[in-house]
Amino acid sequence: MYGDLAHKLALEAKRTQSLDKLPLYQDTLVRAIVREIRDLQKEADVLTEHASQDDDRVNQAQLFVCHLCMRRNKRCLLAYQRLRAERLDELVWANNEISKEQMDNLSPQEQEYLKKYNDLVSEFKGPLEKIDLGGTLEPPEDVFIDVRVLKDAGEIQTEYGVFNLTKDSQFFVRQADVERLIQQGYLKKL
Amino acid sequence: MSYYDIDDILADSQPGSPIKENVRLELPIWLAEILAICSISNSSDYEENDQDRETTFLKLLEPEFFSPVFLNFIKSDALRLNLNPYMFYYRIVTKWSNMFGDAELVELISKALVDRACELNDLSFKLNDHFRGSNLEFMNNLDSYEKQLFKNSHKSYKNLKIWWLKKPN
Amino acid sequence: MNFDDILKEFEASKRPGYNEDELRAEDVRRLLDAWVKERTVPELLPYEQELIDRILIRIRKQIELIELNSIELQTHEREIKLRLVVIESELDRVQFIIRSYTRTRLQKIDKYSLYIRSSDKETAKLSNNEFAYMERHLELLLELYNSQFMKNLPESLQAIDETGGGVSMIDEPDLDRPVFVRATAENVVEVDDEEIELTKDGIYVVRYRAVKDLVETGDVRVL
Amino acid sequence: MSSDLSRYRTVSRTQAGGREPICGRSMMCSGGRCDFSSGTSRRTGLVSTYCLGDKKSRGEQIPLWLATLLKKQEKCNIVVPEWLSVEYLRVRYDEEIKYPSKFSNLPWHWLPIAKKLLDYASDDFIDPPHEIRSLLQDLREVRLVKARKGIRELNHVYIQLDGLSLMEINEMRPFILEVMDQLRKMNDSLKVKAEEETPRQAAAQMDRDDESDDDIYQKE
Repeated sequence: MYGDLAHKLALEAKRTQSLDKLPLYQDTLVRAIVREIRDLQKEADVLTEHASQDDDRVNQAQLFVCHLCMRRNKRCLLAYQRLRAERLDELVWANNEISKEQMDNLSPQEQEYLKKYNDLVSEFKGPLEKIDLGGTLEPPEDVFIDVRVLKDAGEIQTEYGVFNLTKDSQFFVRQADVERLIQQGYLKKL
Repeated sequence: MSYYDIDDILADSQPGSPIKENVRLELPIWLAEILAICSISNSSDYEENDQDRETTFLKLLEPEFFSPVFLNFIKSDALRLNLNPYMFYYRIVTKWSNMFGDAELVELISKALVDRACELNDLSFKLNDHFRGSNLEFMNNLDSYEKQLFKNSHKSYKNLKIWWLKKPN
Repeated sequence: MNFDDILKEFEASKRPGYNEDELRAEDVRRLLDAWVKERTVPELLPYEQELIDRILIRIRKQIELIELNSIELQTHEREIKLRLVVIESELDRVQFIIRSYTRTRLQKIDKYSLYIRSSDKETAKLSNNEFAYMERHLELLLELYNSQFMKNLPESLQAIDETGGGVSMIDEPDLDRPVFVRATAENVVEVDDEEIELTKDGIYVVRYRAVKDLVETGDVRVL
Repeated sequence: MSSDLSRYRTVSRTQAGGREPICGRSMMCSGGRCDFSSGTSRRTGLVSTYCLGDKKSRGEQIPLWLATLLKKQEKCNIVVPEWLSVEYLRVRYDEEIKYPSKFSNLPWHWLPIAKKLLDYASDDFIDPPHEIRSLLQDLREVRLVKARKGIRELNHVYIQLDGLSLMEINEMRPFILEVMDQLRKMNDSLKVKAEEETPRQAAAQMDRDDESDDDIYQKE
């Protein structure tokens, strides 16, 4: 039935909402839906041509259903694509490296969009660079913390000078400066 | 309601039951909805008060979940009602009411919603009790809105508890 | 340079008087207020241009000050760091609020761009930077839709801003969404033909539309 | 790593985890009084300004975040507010029991203030901190039961929750807002029917498909 493919796409969108990574772009399905819309349009054109008698209710009903199906298909296409675009936006804001696996799931057009949106966000951040707009949206905790070095991590340079991170030494450092090192297991928050 | 809302799109896919030229058909709401409220353009010839004339493409039959039996069940024991098969029950009620403005139905379902939401709130507060015994049955009978409501409420209670008990660093 | 020197230099650099201090504290209070409001109400509120500009200038100065002083600090003694720790902590808080404020606005701008650009009143709520962002983002989205499928649809189906015949394609903020509020003055509001008497310090949950004007005048505060 | 401050920050702050969950809102400012036991902290130029006491033992009003920060560095003692006493909290608790449908009058930020001070300044309390903590817990529980009873009254028009503090509101916020929103949506659908455009207009709109003009976003 008309609309079944679009329903499948809507279900795919629903599934996408619950996934951490964007799944593969449903190229075949999208194309099939576009084709269905064009078929419907042809059907509608024929029906319009034959709608000579005013009182042809069957014709009118069919035409109406054609239009509804086309609109429904369009809505599903747009909702699917918009959801994916929103997820791409989130990827840009998260400012993490995007894995190859994730990149492969995007269509070429989406990759292009991703690149351009990334540029746009950089532009937007420009005037507000002191705010670090890409930073965490969780309320701040302690800015400075005590850490112990778990394994040698060499020298790091911060605004508060150079720290030589040798095993078992302790430092009072700005949390933001060492967040990565804590995650990587070099340092332990005390 | 947003054009891009996936849940709304899916709620529209739920079957409604219209009759067309006295033939019963199951159509998704997105199709049945407009067909049921739109009159055919040449129907303007008919007299305004000519109620017997069929002037819309089709008429909707009341779906099973608004049937008197179902509604009676809601009245007697809203908590035992299984809304899970309908996925988007409250959305569908809203859509139905958009079309037909059934105040009585809305009042009844609103009351059921509050009853169920309070039960759900209780369970979301007790951190570990919700998947046991009769609670489990209730949890399995939720529609998608209620499930989300439970999750959000549970998360909020839990976050506050964790915050309150968290040791300072 | 020791800690006392830093302090002295620092104090000397800022002594224009009490009023200036009051103004700064007041600005941070206003920022908090704008932030809470923006996060709570469904619609986009006017951008606090002047307020944000003033605070950004102060932030820049603080960062310069930290840079300037911290270079000298090679020792790990806490005494010496205390002042900078305080400054950094506050900076972190203020930066967080502006960040959250700005990102909250961007979310609304992304969601309601077609609606916003359809009215001068809405467009006027944006900063120049936000407006440029909105226009470009919309352009990129259209490019994506078009290259992905839209250009292959019948022409009559290519619009993305239709409002008739079914669900409107233009998302609008839902002003009927309920909000938590506290009344700071007595008022009467009406919801569905029911009158609600707001008493001072009363806390209510009510649809935003009913109290929107009072939020603007300050008789009601959103929470 | 770069010494360029702004760049460095952007890189290093992209990943931050494990922050304090504050139910969507955080309390960013609230007064607490603070006595300085050491003269090291003085007037501090901040984005906003707070005047820290020069002299020992001079009380100053400063924000709670600053007070706990200084306290952690052992630079001050905090004057614990009067309401954080066993006597005060007992009275409030009795009131909560006596008036089952009313919340007793506690400070707007009572939970986070109490929590911060117990966490970082327990030695500044006059009464035993563990007693205060358990009284606070009792208060919290009895009030939560009331608040949760109150949700039986949810409807599509409004509810009133006088006396609830901000953190308690935050705790119930998602639930109350979502239920009320659903209730008013169902109820408003009745209005839609009443003022709806006539079906014929809707049909006409559908037929106008071909002439979606004046549309800036229609692409070639």
